Amino acid sequence: MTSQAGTNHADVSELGYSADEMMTVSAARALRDGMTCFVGIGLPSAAANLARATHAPGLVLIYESGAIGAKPNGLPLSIGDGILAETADAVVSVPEIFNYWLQPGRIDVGFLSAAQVDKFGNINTTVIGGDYRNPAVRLPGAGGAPEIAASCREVIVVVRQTIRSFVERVDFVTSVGYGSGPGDRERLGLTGSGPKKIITDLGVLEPDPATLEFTLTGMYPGVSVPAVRERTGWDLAVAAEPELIATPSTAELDALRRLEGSDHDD
Amino acid sequence: MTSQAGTNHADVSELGYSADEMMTVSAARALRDGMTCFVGIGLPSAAANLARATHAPGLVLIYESGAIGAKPNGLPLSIGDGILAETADAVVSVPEIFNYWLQPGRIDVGFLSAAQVDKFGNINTTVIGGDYRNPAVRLPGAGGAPEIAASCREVIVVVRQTIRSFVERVDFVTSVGYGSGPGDRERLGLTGSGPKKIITDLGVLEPDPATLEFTLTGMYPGVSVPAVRERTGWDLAVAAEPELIATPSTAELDALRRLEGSDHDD
Amino acid sequence: MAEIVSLSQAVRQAIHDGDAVAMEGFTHLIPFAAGHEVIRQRRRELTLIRMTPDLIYDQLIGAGCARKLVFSWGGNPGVGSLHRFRDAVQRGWPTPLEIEEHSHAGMANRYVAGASGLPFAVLRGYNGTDLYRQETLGNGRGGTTIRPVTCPFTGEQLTAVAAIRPDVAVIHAQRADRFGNVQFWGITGVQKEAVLASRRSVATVEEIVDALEPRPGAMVLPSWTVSYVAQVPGGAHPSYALGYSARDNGYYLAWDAIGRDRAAFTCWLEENVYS
Amino acid sequence: MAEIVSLSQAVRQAIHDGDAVAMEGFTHLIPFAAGHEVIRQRRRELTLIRMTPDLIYDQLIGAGCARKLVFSWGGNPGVGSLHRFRDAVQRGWPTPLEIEEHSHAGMANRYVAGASGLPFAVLRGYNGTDLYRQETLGNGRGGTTIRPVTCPFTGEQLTAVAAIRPDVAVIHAQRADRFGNVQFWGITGVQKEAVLASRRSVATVEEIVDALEPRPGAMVLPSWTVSYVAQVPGGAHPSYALGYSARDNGYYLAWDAIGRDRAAFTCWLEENVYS
Repeated sequence: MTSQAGTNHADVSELGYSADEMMTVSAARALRDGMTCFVGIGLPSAAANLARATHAPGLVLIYESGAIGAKPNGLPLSIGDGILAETADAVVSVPEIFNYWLQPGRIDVGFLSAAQVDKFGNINTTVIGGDYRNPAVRLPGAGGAPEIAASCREVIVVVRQTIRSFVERVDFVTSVGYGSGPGDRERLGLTGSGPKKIITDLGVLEPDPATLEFTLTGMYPGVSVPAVRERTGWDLAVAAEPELIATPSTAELDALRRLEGSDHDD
Repeated sequence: MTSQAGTNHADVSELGYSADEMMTVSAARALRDGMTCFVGIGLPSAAANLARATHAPGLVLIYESGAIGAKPNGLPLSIGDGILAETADAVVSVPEIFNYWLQPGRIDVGFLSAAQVDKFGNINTTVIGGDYRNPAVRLPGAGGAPEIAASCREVIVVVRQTIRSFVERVDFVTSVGYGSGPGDRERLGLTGSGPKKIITDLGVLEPDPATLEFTLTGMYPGVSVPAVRERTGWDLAVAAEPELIATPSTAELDALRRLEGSDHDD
Repeated sequence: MAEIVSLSQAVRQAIHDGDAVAMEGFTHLIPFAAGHEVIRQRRRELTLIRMTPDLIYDQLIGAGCARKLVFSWGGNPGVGSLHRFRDAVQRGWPTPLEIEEHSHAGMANRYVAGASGLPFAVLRGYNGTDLYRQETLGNGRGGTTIRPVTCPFTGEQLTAVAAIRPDVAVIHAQRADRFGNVQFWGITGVQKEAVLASRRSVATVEEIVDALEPRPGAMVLPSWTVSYVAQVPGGAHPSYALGYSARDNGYYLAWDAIGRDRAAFTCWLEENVYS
Repeated sequence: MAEIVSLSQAVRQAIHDGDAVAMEGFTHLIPFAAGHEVIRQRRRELTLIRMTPDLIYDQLIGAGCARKLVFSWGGNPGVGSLHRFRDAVQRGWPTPLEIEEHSHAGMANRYVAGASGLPFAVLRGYNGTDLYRQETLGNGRGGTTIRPVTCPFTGEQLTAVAAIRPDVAVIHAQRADRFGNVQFWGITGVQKEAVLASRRSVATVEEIVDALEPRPGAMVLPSWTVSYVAQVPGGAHPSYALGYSARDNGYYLAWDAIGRDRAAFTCWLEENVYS
């Protein structure tokens, strides 16, 4: 996955780890042992598998392909990789995974990525620029994300932060975060509580309790507030004392590199 | 099943077979090879299994317990007998058997029994006498029958004929035949075409094409029209030339007795 | 995560007076041992939910545990009536029994709605039946659990059934592992839906093993969907557990005489459940 | 009963110009060989239905077989975009492509409704999304495939999606027996629903065996639900068939460059499909 996604973020800095690695480690730390986690396509899979390989061996990974409690020993090639079915506690059909497992709100955390995310945590993975029928960029679309965002008890978004991906208002609401602000989720009848963190390659954002606007609450070593604001398309609020997030431990980095190097079949 | 149901019909007459055996053989003959048959609880199971053991080896038996294409070598002790699951082409959940298999109208024939049946083929298996909240006799209830009667392409009813069971109008419509007559099934949105035969221990009744009232169209050897009318609670019409139904062949009787003697485990 | 406990503890912790309890198992894997433990612990005022009440609910009703029965086929399969059920409905012994009656398709879909977190399910069913008419008697707006619903695309009228959300589901399964993952196979009925629709759940199992090897036709309920697991070999008797035990048909036949008579039943209860 | 025929015969008899065709297989068991046969037989004006169009529909779209795509996630998994899809949507090459876009939950439920003989299904979904808004644009009564529906018991507003009833479903499975019963296991996706929702169906299989031994996690589609079975070993390549083949990830990576360029794609088609 990572080699294919290929960006300059994959470069290992003089700190001994890359910004992508810091992001993945940070996202993995957000998952607690014993949680149930609905793993979205893309970046979240690496972080969820890293969590399971380190501090959260009892993390229950659930994939939209129907694998419940998958225990891959490397990163799956796709969300429908055979290793997921072969190691899962149960494999169910795609309708069942959405209807019986996701929809009733029994999953603790939905782990999603995004092409665009806005200050209220709304996610766009559909079209950028132009209009829906004639877009500048046509993205893959919704997949499982809208209902993961709606129904998991909480949501964590893992995404690389750029001025183009972090926007005031997404071009297309594929998956709802807090809509236009407080009260919107309730009004829309969304049963989950919404996005609790956006974890990027620069730091961690959390919703302001009053406005639900995402605010910088954590930063990685070597990243400055102006550098984060420079890559944010809205007037980013910053917590009074943003947490300085610990660098990846050797154990975390080793585990991540083992996962990424292994593919699924070793 | 038969020994438990125990009535005097089980007695073998001087003809060399009992009225119940004639009924079961006659019902089995109504099933053609290669048909799909949703087998209701009670009498229909013996007939359906007899058909499969004789002229219809490719008959597909479907039970509400979720067994599709069951091939028991004896009569199952219940509609959820282990032999059904062990010999089936597929075993599905109870919700699935009703939603994916019965409801869309993909089953050729529904094979039902009844405690009461009326001249329009409506079936009662719920209460007899008094009213619903305070009945004279409380029967087991609906089970799968209402939707079998509604959704199979056609329905065949297998029932012992008595003056109490063959009534002008059932005390309680558990499962709809032709309702109050022509047009009712369409008005109710029932997708199957309704009951095509009522097969009893005296003969065979079929709906009059114009009125849909069940009419005597076939009689067993040794049974007279007055004898049938005597055990019918409405003014029974009789076809111009009722078919004289052939006695059970030796092969049919042998197969039936083998099935009934065997239970499921030999 | 499921706690692995004794049967008595599971019932004590999961099932309380007044609860709505669904003990499921379609002919196969009926949780009789758990039902008897509920009788022993003298639970009262239960709403008993089950597609086929079978002997297990005849026994619970006769023992006075129930105030309401939600069901779709209440007979002794292949034998005849459930006499304790009839005695309660018709004569209020030992206590009156309210009933809420459905078809199998309706009950199955009510569990599906419950398991899916939806307030209702849609089916082609009930049209023209007196069950439907009965449900809507004296209620201008329609029944409490069966109502018409119109397709927003075609205008076609279909039937809606209200979701079932039991307080507790009780099932019997062939196996669990030491983490409390529960596996069952053969005729799997509506047990998965019953557990997923319920707030709490109890699974009795034939055996607890180190690891659940995959089996053809097996379903697994992950440990985090089950509240309590108790090892109860033979816990489905007189029904059966495929691969472990056969149906005790003699028990079903003999039940007719026991269930028919209040004194014989009371004596059976004393000798077989309370003692 | 399914007829066991060649792939070319199955496609010729089952799939006609203008048909709505659902080729399913969620990452696993994608029926690529059947897709290529459809290209070779130069079917036109198809409505292609599939949760994840994947490379199989990128190829069919690029080859000019489709006039409409019904889908819920249209990317090259782990790689990026489907360029033939984008070229058709954005620039009408080789022909314009209408799209009908859903979420996975919506598509899955549309198939469930189709398989269940219902005109719609109910879910908690789409609320607040622009997909929903997009579907209802310029239509006062709501969208053609997404509309609100009200629970007749609670008054709660939920979302209805219209059933999908394809003319033909196409799947790839591990095995069939000589009677045409089809068995598949591993990630089973939405294939059962797709076949049961469709008027006709084609199953390509890795092998035809004398008898289908039961397998953990396996589903069986009985012969009488399948129209045609064709033995096509490797018919899921470059996706995989659990127990038979591994995913050819290199093919997915290499597709990016082929799909990106009309000439490269045309050349690929000539060399790999038509020849």
